[in-house]
Amino acid sequence: PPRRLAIAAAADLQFALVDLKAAFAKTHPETELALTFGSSGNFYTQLTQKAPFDLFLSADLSYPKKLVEAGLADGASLFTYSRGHLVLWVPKTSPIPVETLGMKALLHPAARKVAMANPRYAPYGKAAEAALLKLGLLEAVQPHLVLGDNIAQTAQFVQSGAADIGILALSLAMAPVMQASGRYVEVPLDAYPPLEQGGVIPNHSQNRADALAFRAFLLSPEGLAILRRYGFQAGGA
Amino acid sequence: MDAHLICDAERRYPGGATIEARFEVPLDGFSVTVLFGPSGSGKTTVLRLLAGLERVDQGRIRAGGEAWSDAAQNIHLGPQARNLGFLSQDYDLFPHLSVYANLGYGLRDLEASARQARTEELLELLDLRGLGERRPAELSGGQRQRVALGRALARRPRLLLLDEPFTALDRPAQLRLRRELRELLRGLALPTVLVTHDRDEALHLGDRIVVLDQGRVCQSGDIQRAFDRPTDPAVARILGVETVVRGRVEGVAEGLATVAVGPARIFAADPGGLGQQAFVCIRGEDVAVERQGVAPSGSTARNRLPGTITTLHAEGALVRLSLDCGFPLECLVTRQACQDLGLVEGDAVTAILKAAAVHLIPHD
Amino acid sequence: MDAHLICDAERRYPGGATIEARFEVPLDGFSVTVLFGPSGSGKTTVLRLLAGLERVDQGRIRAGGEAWSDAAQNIHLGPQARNLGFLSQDYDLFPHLSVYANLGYGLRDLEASARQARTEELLELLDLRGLGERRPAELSGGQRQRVALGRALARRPRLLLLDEPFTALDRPAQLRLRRELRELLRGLALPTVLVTHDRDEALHLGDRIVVLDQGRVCQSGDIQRAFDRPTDPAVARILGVETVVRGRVEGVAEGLATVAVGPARIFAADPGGLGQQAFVCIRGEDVAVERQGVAPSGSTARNRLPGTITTLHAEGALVRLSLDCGFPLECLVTRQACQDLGLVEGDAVTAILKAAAVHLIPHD
Amino acid sequence: MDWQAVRLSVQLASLTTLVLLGLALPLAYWLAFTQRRWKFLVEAVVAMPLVLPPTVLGFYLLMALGPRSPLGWLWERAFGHTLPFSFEGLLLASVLYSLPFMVQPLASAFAGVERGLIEASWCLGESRFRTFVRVIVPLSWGGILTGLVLSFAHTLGEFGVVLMVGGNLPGRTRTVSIAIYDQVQAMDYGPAARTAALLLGVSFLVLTLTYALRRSQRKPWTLI
Amino acid sequence: MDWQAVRLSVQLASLTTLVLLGLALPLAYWLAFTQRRWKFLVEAVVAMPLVLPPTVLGFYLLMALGPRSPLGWLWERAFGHTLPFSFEGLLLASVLYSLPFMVQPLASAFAGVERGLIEASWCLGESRFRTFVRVIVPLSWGGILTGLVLSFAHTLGEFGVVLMVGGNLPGRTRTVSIAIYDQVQAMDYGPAARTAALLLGVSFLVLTLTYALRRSQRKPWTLI
Ligand SMILES: Nc1ncnc2c1ncn2[C@@H]1O[C@H](COP(=O)(O)OP(=O)(O)OP(=O)(O)O)[C@@H](O)[C@H]1O
Ligand SMILES: Nc1ncnc2c1ncn2[C@@H]1O[C@H](COP(=O)(O)OP(=O)(O)OP(=O)(O)O)[C@@H](O)[C@H]1O
Ligand SMILES: [Mg+2]
Ligand SMILES: [Mg+2]
Repeated sequence: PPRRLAIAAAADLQFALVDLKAAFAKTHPETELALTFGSSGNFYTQLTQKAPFDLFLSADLSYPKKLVEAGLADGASLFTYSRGHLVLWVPKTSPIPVETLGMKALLHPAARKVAMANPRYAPYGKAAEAALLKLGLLEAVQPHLVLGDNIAQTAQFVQSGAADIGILALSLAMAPVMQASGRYVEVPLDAYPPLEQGGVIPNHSQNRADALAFRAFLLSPEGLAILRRYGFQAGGA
Repeated sequence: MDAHLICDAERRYPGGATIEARFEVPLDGFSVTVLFGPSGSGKTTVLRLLAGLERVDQGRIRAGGEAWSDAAQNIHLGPQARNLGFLSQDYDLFPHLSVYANLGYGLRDLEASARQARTEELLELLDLRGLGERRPAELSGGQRQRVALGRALARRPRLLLLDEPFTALDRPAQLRLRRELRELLRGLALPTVLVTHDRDEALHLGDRIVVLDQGRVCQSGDIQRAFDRPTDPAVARILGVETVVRGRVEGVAEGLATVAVGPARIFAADPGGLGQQAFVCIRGEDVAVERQGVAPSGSTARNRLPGTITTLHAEGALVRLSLDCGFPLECLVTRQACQDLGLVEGDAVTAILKAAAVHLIPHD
Repeated sequence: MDAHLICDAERRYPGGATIEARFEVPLDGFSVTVLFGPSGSGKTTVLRLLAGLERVDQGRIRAGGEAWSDAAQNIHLGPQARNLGFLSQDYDLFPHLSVYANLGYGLRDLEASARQARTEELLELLDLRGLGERRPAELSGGQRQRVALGRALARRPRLLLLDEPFTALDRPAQLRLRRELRELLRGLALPTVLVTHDRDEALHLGDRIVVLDQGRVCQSGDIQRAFDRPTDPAVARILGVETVVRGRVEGVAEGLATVAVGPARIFAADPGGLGQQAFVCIRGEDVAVERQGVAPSGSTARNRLPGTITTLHAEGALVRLSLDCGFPLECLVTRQACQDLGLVEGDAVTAILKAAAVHLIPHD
Repeated sequence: MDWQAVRLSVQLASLTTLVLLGLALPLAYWLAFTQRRWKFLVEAVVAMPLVLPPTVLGFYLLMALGPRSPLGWLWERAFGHTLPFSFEGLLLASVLYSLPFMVQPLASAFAGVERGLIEASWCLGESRFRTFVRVIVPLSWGGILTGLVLSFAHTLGEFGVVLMVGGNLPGRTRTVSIAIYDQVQAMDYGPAARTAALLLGVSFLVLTLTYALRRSQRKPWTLI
Repeated sequence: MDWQAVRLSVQLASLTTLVLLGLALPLAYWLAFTQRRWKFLVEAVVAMPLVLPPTVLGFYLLMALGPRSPLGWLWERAFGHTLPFSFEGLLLASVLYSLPFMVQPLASAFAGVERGLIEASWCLGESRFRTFVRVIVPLSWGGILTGLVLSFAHTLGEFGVVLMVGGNLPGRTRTVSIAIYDQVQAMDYGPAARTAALLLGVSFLVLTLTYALRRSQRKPWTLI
């Protein structure tokens, strides 16, 4: 029977991981990837309770680091695979010209509801808040904010039209559905601290060998190329 | 306008009996129609048809020109629109309400003070003083039955339907309530349909009778006629044969009432509360027979009624004599006595009857 | 071992009446103890105390040496452990079960075939043929009552408690059932406590009586003694006074039964089914009185009993004579008749009584 | 402690329960007494909101209430703000989501009322409606209480739908259950535990009061 | 279509409902008939699982069942795998979470059974237990059905607790509601809608069957 490699991955990786899985299968036909997507915070909590994942791909390096600190993962297995990018996203039909206004689009009168991920725990939310603060927009935008549980839900807020504009992850904006239904502009990279996305192999992993193999594949040029296609640009490039 | 309730309806229980109800009930003023019949004969069903709680499967029920139910035209007036008082055999008291509230339930239109007066009056009438605050679960069976009766009465509806209203009561209470109920109903000019299987109750309260057997009306009409001339043996068996004649009260003196029945005068113990009219009930067992011409002895038997034997009919150990004393009088004697006196049909005899043995039922 | 149920218990309803139950019920073999009393006097409560459905607030109930309830020792045996049949005033049939299943409910220990035989037998006895598959909601009131009676009987318990088992039935059905029930109970040697407010029923079925009034036992013991010698006027009022004496049946010929009551012979119409013993019931209204020595006329009145007037008591319009004819005989005559004959206490008279007016209740 | 969230939650739960009661009374009455053959279909539909995971239900609701839907469009025209991310939107979503919790206990309680009592009321001249008010409802007390408690508690604890439709706006749509969720997600376990304890405390109080109230209202009813 | 998830969900929901029925029958009986003064406290406690947001409840459950808790430790020793992230753990969590949905309708139905009928059964020699089985349960049919439907549907739609305690492991703890959630999150709206439709369809079928079954079992009971 094929060996099973259970991966817990941040929700924004789901498009990229489909391609990664296919590519990985070519070189490792005997390994079957079991993918679970969710919020990194949840995965962290679950991993502290020995959730049966062999590899954790977090949206935020801080969670893997915490696992290492708690002695639940080997520091040597820690790795970074990408840097997250923020974008301003509006639906195609929106009257807000994001392309020309840039970050000022948030102050456009049509931007009555601004969606972003919850800055208290969602990595993209933290970054978005930092960016707003840095750009001096936070105070003005605050009354218009609606907070998504995670970045995917935030995307749904805007995509459904319930919110008028959203601060999303580039990886989501590049997803086919989003690309088809909206327009976006990147938030300047210097406006927020680097959103390092990393992973770790927990100590209780049942399939450490394949986990290491997948990590190696992810960080290989082929892996990084696929990631880049979905908006994950390693090393802040 | 026709002030009659005309019932000509059928109810077929799926997988059960079929009840055919054909009779009339006068609606103008006070009158009591008794539904009489053995258990399972359909009395309750008829009452429910009248109340609008069962749908008519065939036929119709009309009240004073208004269609209450009509199977052909698919008319069915709800019980609310019929303005009735209905006492069901199961009482169906509201368990969440006190006796007061149960009695006052239908009196929403009355002012609080009038409502209270009405309920107090009913508590008094029904001998339920001091129980007003109780819940039905805290009452005895007979007390519950009385509350249910009171609730049906309280609204002073246009028609009262009572399903065996006194079964759970002891005899003295029954007698008292019957008397007072009849008074009350008369005072309110309230037509009533009453289900009972107690002959005394039927006679005491009823003006008209509808005899039911196996889901069919065997006889209906004036209660006197039914007891006089049951249309068939089944009815006679159901009613229980006995002389029941209506008479005119001529006078009451020293506890003795004189009642004229046809040409005859009958002395009877005064039951109290006699008016102009009374039913004279004489049980065949109470009538002795003498050959005419024998000198009367000094006995306490007050009534000596001359008559002739019209029929003579052996009934098991007894012989039933039908006498014509100006009114039909049934007499039940032992076969031996009959032989000793050599009685045959056509003989002239004297019927002897104690005044105390004549049962007068006031009936005005 | 003492084969008696000894009840010496009190139940206090919070905010309601207090019921004091003090009496005994023989448990060895067949006997019927009647609980008699007006509505609200506590009959149902007493039955529920016996059944173990109410807790005793004070005192105890012991059955054949076993404590069923004891307030002081905080003993309370559940109804299950008492092995009873209980017919409640509300029937309480299981609405989700057919008549068959209701009757067979307590017969879990029986084999299916025996169970079926038993239920069929009961359906027959209770005149419920063809209704076995019905649900209680599809029965008439009287039919429901009969099913409930059958269910209580089915298990052939050690003690049967019946709360007004015949109220919803017509008279002929009542008579038939009383007779057959007594036969059945005798056959099963089943001691029974029966609540009723019908005197005839009490006399027909009862061996012993417990008279209740306002929550207290006024009198208890042999039913004959109670009707003979009510301890106080309240009891007399509750029982309704009338001569009820036990007699020995000496012979039945041509429909006429001869019954010896003390030194006297009484002729009475044969009700059928007479055995050795019978209650002789004579209503005061049926007894005429003659001065002794008057030549008997050729009347159909069969019984001429010599006796003396022991007391003479005006009762409204009537005068009640208590005669001593070798047994106490009550006689109710009009005041006028009494005056005409100039009757006073101590007079020697002849009581005249038609044989057909003597009511025999078989009682073996 | 996030008192604002607590207040908001209690408000939402109370209002939802109230609105639900108003909706469910007639609906449950119909379900309990109708003889329509297709009644069971309605029963099944009523139970549906239970089946979808809250966040998914929330997503579809977001679509249905958003400014691109006819309802959302009308609402925005009439009130000048969108239905999602507002208290009204939250209320609507909660009502929908908790509907079966109210309807089912009510309908089964109504159906349990003895027919004779209903008939008795009719015969005393009371209309179906008034019979409902005076007889059926008081005798269904247990079921109504169950419905109220389940709806209230369920709305109080509701989270997926509220998060999706409400957008987590402090003071407007951040209910206490979302506040706790936030704290847990942010790994502020201490405050989360405290807020949870508060929520439990408040609910416990409400429930305890409700049940204690019933206890005093009803006669003790026990198997001896 | 994620048939595996559907099967798992139906399994979980059925089992949970079954276990709940077993637990709730005695508990509801006790609640309906006891005369203990502190009964209302138990009633309030039983309603508690409703109040906490599912994910938060899930978090606490995860802690309580995890390998560091005594229970989790014992479980791991006995069965060789952890309680969370397993079907058994999921079952346990679901049972806890859905408890009030079963207990409340049952208790209120039991309490509504006429006392006289219970007494009649006792007098016919049947123990409390057998009276419960033969009289109380059959007469509480409506309430039991409500409890079954609410529990089943609620477990089927449960998501927060299941996600947290189960860990969304395909084939083992990924129920259909989580699968839909995943799809919605992935903006695979088409498949999400299809899976949701399937879930709704299955539930609808189950519910419809249940209600139709009852319809045929019970006499029609209507207000004329
Ligand atoms: N719902 C029903 N379904 C089928 N049969 C029924 C139903 N209700 C009554 N019956 C039958 O119809 C007949 C008449 O019943 P009904 O209740 O009218 O009798 P009743 O004269 O009132 O008898 P009782 O004096 O015993 O109350 C009975 O044989 C009864 O079994
Ligand atoms: N639960 C209760 N709470 C308070 N009082 C009660 C309760 N049950 C009965 N009573 C009262 O106790 C007295 C006796 O009631 P019980 O039912 O024993 O009378 P009963 O002799 O059976 O009357 P009936 O012939 O009317 O059935 C009545 O006055 C009744 O009102
Ligand atoms: Mg009837
Ligand atoms: Mg009684």
